[in-house]
Amino acid sequence: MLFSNPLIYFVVIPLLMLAGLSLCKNIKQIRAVAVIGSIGLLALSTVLLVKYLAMPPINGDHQMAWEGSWQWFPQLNICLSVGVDGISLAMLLLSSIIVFAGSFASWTINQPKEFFLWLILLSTGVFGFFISTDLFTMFMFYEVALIPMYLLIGVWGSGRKEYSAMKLTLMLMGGSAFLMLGLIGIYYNSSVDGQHTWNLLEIARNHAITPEWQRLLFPLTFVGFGVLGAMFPFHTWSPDGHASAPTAVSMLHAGVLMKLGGYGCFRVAIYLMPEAAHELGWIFLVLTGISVVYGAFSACVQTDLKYINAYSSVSHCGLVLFAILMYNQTAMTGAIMQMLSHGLMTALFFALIGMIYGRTHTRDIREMGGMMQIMPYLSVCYVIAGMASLGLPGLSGFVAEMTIFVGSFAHTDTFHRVFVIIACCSIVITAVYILRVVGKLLFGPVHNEHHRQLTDATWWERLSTATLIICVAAIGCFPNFFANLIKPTFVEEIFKVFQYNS
Amino acid sequence: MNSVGSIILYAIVTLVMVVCSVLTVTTRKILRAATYLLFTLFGAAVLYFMLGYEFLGGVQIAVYAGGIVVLFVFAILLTGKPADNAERLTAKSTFLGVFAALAMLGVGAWALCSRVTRMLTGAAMPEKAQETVDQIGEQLLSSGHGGYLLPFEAISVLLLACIIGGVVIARKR
Amino acid sequence: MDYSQFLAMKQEIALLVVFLLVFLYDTFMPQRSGKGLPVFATVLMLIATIGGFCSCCLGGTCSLSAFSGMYETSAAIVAIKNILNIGVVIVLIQSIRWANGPDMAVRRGEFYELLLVTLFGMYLMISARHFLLFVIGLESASLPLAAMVALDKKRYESSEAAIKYMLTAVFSSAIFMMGLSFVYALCGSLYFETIYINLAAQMSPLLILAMAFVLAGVGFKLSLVPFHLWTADVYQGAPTSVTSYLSVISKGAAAFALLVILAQAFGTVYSQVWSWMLYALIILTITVGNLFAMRQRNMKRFLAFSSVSQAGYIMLGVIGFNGTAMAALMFYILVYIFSNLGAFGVIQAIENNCGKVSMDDYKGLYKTNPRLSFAMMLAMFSLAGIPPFAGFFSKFFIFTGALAQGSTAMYVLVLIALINTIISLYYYLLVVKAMFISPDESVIPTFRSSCSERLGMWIAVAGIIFLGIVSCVYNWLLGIGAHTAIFQ
Amino acid sequence: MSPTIPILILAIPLFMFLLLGLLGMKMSHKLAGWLGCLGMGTTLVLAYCTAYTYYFGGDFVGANGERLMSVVFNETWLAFTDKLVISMGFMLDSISALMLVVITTISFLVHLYSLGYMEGEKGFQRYYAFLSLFSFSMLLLVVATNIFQMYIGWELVGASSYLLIGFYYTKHSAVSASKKAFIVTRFADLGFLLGILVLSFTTQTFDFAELCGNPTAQVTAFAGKTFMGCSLLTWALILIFTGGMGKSAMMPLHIWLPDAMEGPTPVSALIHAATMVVAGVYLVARMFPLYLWSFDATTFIVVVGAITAFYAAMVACAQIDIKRVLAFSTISQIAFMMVALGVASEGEGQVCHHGLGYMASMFHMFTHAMFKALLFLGAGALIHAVHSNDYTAMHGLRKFMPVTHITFLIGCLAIAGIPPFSGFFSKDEIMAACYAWHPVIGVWMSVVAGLTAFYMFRLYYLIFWWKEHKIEHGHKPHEAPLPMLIPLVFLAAVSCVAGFIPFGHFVSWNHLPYDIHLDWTIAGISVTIAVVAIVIATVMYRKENPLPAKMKALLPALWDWCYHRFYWDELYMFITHKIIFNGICRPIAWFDRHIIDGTMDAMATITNKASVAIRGLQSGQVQMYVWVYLIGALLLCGLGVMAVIL
Amino acid sequence: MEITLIFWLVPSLIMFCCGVYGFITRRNMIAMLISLELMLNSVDINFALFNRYLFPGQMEGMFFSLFAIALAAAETALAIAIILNIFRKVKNVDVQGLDTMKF
Repeated sequence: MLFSNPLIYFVVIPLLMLAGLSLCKNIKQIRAVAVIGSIGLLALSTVLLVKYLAMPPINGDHQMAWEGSWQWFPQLNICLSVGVDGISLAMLLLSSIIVFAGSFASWTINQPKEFFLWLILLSTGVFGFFISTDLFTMFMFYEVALIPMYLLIGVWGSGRKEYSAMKLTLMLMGGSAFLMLGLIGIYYNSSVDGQHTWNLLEIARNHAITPEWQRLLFPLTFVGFGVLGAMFPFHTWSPDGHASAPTAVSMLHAGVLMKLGGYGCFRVAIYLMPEAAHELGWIFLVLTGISVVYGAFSACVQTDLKYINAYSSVSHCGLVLFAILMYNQTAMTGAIMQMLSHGLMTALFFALIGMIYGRTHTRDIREMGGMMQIMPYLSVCYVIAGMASLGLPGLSGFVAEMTIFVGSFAHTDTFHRVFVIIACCSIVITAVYILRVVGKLLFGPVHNEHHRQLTDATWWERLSTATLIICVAAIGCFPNFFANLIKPTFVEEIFKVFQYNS
Repeated sequence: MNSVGSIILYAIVTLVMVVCSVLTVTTRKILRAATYLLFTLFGAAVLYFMLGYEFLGGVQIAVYAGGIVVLFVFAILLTGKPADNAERLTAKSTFLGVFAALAMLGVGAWALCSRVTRMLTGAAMPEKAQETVDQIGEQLLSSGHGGYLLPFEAISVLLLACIIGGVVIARKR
Repeated sequence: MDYSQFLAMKQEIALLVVFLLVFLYDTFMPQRSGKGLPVFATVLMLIATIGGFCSCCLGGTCSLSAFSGMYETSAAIVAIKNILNIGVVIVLIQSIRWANGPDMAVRRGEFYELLLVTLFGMYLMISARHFLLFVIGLESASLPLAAMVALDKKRYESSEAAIKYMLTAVFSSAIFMMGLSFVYALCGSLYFETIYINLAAQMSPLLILAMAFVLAGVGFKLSLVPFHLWTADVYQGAPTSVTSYLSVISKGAAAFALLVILAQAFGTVYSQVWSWMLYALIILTITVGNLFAMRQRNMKRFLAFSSVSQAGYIMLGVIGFNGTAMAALMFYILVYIFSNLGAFGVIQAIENNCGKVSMDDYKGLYKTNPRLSFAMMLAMFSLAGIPPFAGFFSKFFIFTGALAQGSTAMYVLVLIALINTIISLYYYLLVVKAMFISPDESVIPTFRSSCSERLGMWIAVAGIIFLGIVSCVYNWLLGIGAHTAIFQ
Repeated sequence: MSPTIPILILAIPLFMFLLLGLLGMKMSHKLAGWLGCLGMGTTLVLAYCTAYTYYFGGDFVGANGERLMSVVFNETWLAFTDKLVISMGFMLDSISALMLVVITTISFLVHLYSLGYMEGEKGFQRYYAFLSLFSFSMLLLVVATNIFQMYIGWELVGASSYLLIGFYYTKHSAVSASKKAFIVTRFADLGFLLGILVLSFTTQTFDFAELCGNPTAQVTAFAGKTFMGCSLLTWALILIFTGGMGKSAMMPLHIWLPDAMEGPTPVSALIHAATMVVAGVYLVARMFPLYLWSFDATTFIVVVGAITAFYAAMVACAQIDIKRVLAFSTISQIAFMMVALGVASEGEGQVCHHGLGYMASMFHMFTHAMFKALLFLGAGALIHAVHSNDYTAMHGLRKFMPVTHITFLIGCLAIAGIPPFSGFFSKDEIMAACYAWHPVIGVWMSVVAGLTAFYMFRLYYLIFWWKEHKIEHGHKPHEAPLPMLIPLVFLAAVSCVAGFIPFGHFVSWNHLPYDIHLDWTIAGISVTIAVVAIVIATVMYRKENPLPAKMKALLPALWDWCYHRFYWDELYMFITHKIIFNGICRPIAWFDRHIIDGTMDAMATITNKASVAIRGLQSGQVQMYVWVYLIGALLLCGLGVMAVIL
Repeated sequence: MEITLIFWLVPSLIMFCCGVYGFITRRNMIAMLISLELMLNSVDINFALFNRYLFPGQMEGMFFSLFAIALAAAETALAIAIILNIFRKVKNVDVQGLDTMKF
């Protein structure tokens, strides 16, 4: 039955939270609902993770754990299909962690009821997306996750919030316009016998999309998801959007929502259309390669903390897509680790920036300085986040990037090699802009004497950041656990035909 | 081969219809336009008679000429002095009007000629059985093939609605 | 004469009965009980609707042809009529307060009578299998509407809108009938069936011109670009209740009627002609409608252009030309009815309470009237096609239906339509922005809507939320679409 | 050997870091300091035990008497593929055991020393936490069982170096110095990473045991692969060496090291003199079996080393900041070690002169660690006393700080290569190896050695001789406290005797014991040059006299260039700021905001414009409406005709 | 000379075009209605002609004309009612004045 499948609860819990929130009378109840709900999600994903690891490994043949399928629109073969593998489980864990941290990060937001309503709706979309194996529901949840952003940024944002919110929404919806076309196209080519299906596992099993159709549909799908994955040149929503968004929204958006893009590129575009991916991948490889370096260079000269981080996200998420396009297991593992890692650390970054901004009311690094003396806790967290971002061993960024580089380097032709080397260069540029910020913002003398009165983190802020830091460190210290969890064993199988081997 | 009489009649009817319709839309006195319209409608009625549709011709005179044109005249008299000249047309609106009319004429003529002449060049009016008013009435209220019971009932509803509408709009309250 | 033939027209007869009862009530009841008329009419209409559903459920797939093929009814036709009925019921519920207003005291009955006649006309359009009947239906659906548009005699705009509508409608019907005369010249009959058979060997410029004129005539009702220019002015000028009726019901009926004409009269032999025409019309309609809607500040005018562009999406269901697309079309119409009426319900409530119709007046509405703005937002999201609201499903299905053919041209068309959804999202979000985000000007004070307004709104909101998620509605329509032999 | 002790060696510093880092703020300074010392002391003991067991335990001697390479433990940390696995392990061989001794010794001494030096500083606990982190990372680096573990340690030492250089984070110069250090080394690490990628992709392993244990197999894997005219092996090795260049401050990546002196002086002693900066040397030594197969790569090392050595020595002659002098001296000495490693190879797997250079390099690394740490700690004591880095503020300190004076002198003598101090022995071996490889290099290095003696004694005289300054405000320079003196004395003692260690018995390129023979000719030349240099320094700087000024006037350009370190920093500033920052970053940011974003905005604007442009269509005129209607219908007909025709 | 179909059709078409012209150019709304009548009349004539010339065996075209005349009458009546309504408000029947709502 529907409710005997544990995955359904990833959607049910947020829905219950929504119901609970709408009954709430005061801020205490709202907080209680948010915290209980996010703990529930966190617990659920952890329990499933443990159970998943205890399961015998699911090998090949396009299987997933806890698969379930319930007819929804039978004539169109639309089902509510769920199923997870290590990758989606990792994404679910990431999402629940960030929702948890985000709830605490928006502890004192004004109009909390509406805020949490939208935030939870957003996370419903995210969870739903990750558990879905049906392209229709996947797409539906994808859009559910996008639209609350508009109000969240528009109402609770700062700066040019109306412009940014509109831009972000329209660009992402633009992406999803391409995506929708691609998905419907996939549906109509999903099988040879006319029994079309939306179920991506079945589509993969059928392997019926002809190369001609793939050539049409692959770019549509990849670009569709790539927009959300901040692929150059469709990334410009990201700096403005992130800069204007409130803390928890930036966290969720950069931490989880952008992962939808990478995950989708991987799960849909490449998984279902390997031939076209093989053939046309180079175009996107160029674009993502540009993203990686371009984002990093752009971040070097920004003065707004959120802009820096947004461009850094462009760079890091570019690396995700870059690695995905390498079509080998190691690089893909790296890509997914990078998603996890970037999700956590960028959430941490945005949380910290939000906290700092909440105190100083500026995000311009030229107007701040010596924060280390004023708010040591936040500053130390910032340094840790920075270190994670520039790939310090022991934190998550390092393992992800190294896996990507080692995996990507296995691609032997010169074209790929050159791009790998270019991508590698990003580690230096990353160091430059991270250290620039750390140096200007945290170190040095105090710029503004008024800032001396500011207080350090409160307990909920500490909880929020500490959670993220622990996760970042956990991935960084025990990478093999995660690598084994997410290793996409099917990649080699799909691309065996093209003789990619490392 | 048509008789000379019918050709002359044709010429007159056509001339009246064409000239009067042109005058209807070009005259600057609105009451005259209504009058020219009347002549045009009469021309059409004569055409119906020539085609052998006496009933239709009768209806044309009764409803159109007798009803509608009178309605127009009333409306004209109600809304202004009949002697008033219409304002002069601007070049732009003339151009647009002429352009539209000529475009319509061109396309229509081309379409008609391409089809009708190919099929019927030189074909005279075929013979047909003379229908009586009986038959017309019979068919109007028949529910079989070629029967118009349903449209007849439907248009009655429409006319009722138009009466209601006309009343509700035209009355002062 | 075989009067038993009329028995095939159950829904029409039910409607005429309602019409008659309202007429009698209006004529013979004393003046003071006039206030009961709106509720009376609404309840009657509701009964008729329920009856329609019952007959639909009991009768199963009852394909019937009456009057020697002049009239036809089938499961799909009953379904679309029922859908229209639902819309009319909602419109009637929403307009109770307006109809009970002091201005309407002397024309309360006429509003309902005219409305029912137009609905009757639409029924005829849908069921007609003979062009004369179709024309009568078309005229019945548009002439009384002009009177309805002019119903608000206090406002000059109302009359102006009415005459604009009248003039363009008659012009359009003249063109349409011209086209019909060409069809007649080619086929020698106005029965769809005969046309379908005789048209097969008739390719000529005359046929193309006839098709163009017929499309233009129906396109006028649907307000397809470039035949849409009346739309905005009329929507703006008409009383809001009439506008909401105009925007959803007549559009839905015309779309379905067009589908029937194309499927049963013109057929697939020359489908490349009309499908290319439709192709161009759809692109133009969606794009131009969107471009105009972007700049509108008057909510009614705004929704007018939004409905123009929605008509383009509806047409995707026609050009898709198969059972799936037809089901999607009906579903789209149903969802569109609920979404648009949701929006109009809010507009009407606000207009009735404080007479504001400008988007600028809506700024800060959330602060004063959170429920109204929430309903409005849901309606906007649904119109924009945002999940999990019904509009998303209807858009998705109509695209799916359109793409079933799998031709590249169709992919391009859908892509253009999809890109246009972004523009549409933009202007729908403008409304949301005005209500939720824009600085709090609070032009509109807090007020409590009347029962009927709230009821109408709740129904619309419920539809917006549940129509998509609860799959049985679409499944039902798909089942009908699969079983109905509209496509020969 | 049981893995307990090695694990503890790594775990204790890590634990201390976490303890002091997380709870340090709650502790008193004293407690934190002593905890740090205790932790490091324990590590020291354990490391000595390990080294003793290795060298003298007999368990690690192979059949031919060679010292074995032993992997004590090796746990998978991250498996990329079946073959490419990063493990965390502990490898014991002759050089890692050596490094264990060096690192723990110096680190412990610095811990101890800092108790005095850093007393009362804000962030004392943090300082000890960072020291522990550094010790952990450095130990992780040297005991690495695979090249990726080394890279991890490499990055971690870089980070801890960054943190320690920037310890005085309120000082602007410290912040920028730390940033510079990190970025420059990061840039070098990019090379290292690429090298690892090339190497591991070709050989399909990260493991040192496989890479170096069986170099011929790896060389076969590389056979025939070339890139841009150079064999791929050479590329890989040069790229890896690039990493070493960065960490070991070889030209042209040396610019961070002088600036790194902004950190606390004990840190300079530990990181920027004794341990981290020799990581590059250690890396090359570790990969030496592979380097043997690429003569191009070793030649490259020799050339870079030789140039660096000379350059640094030149610059050191003209600096006035004593720590800078020592920094350049460090650069120069490390370059010696690099050259020594380079000249040990003859290509094609053959060593030159029995691989003397390898042993010499390691030997020098050991002795240099001791005496350079000594010099730095001495300098620290001086700075502690006068609160300035500038020798002009010092002069004549020998009376006030006798112990420091003596130990510093010992250090100077050692570095100058005067027998019987340790530096003489190790440097002499290097010279011998250089002469054996190519006389030009030999002569070149001899000149550098002379310069070394000269600038060290210049420094020595300027600090301890000359006339003391007037004592102002009753602030009299004073001898350092006991915790600072103990390390000084200890190191001085080691510097005196370390030369007599039969080093060849412990470390050699093929792990076979090897007897050192002093080459008396070369030794004689070296000593002569050193003595002459010292004499010149004495003449010029023993007392305040006009000679230096005259010299300066004689070659103003040279002095200027030396003083400004040959304008390397300015060049870098130009490249980074003018070219990269203003020439790449800003245009890209501009491009992004105006072109990319502009395009997106332009789409919106165009839509808006189009919307305004067609508004005339809706003119409100019914006649226009029908006109459009009619024309539309006719055009539709035209479209239909076209559809038929096409 | 035979008076064939086309001889009749062309005047009818001209009538239609005159209607179009008048509708587009005349500013008096009643004149516009008059033009509309021309157009509708032309349609009626067409139907009658086609019926008579091409399909003499039946009367569909004739009936269409019959109903069309009724429709035209209804339209005219309603339109004149609305025009009078407007006339009461603005005291003229100039169509170009009807532009309070535009763009």
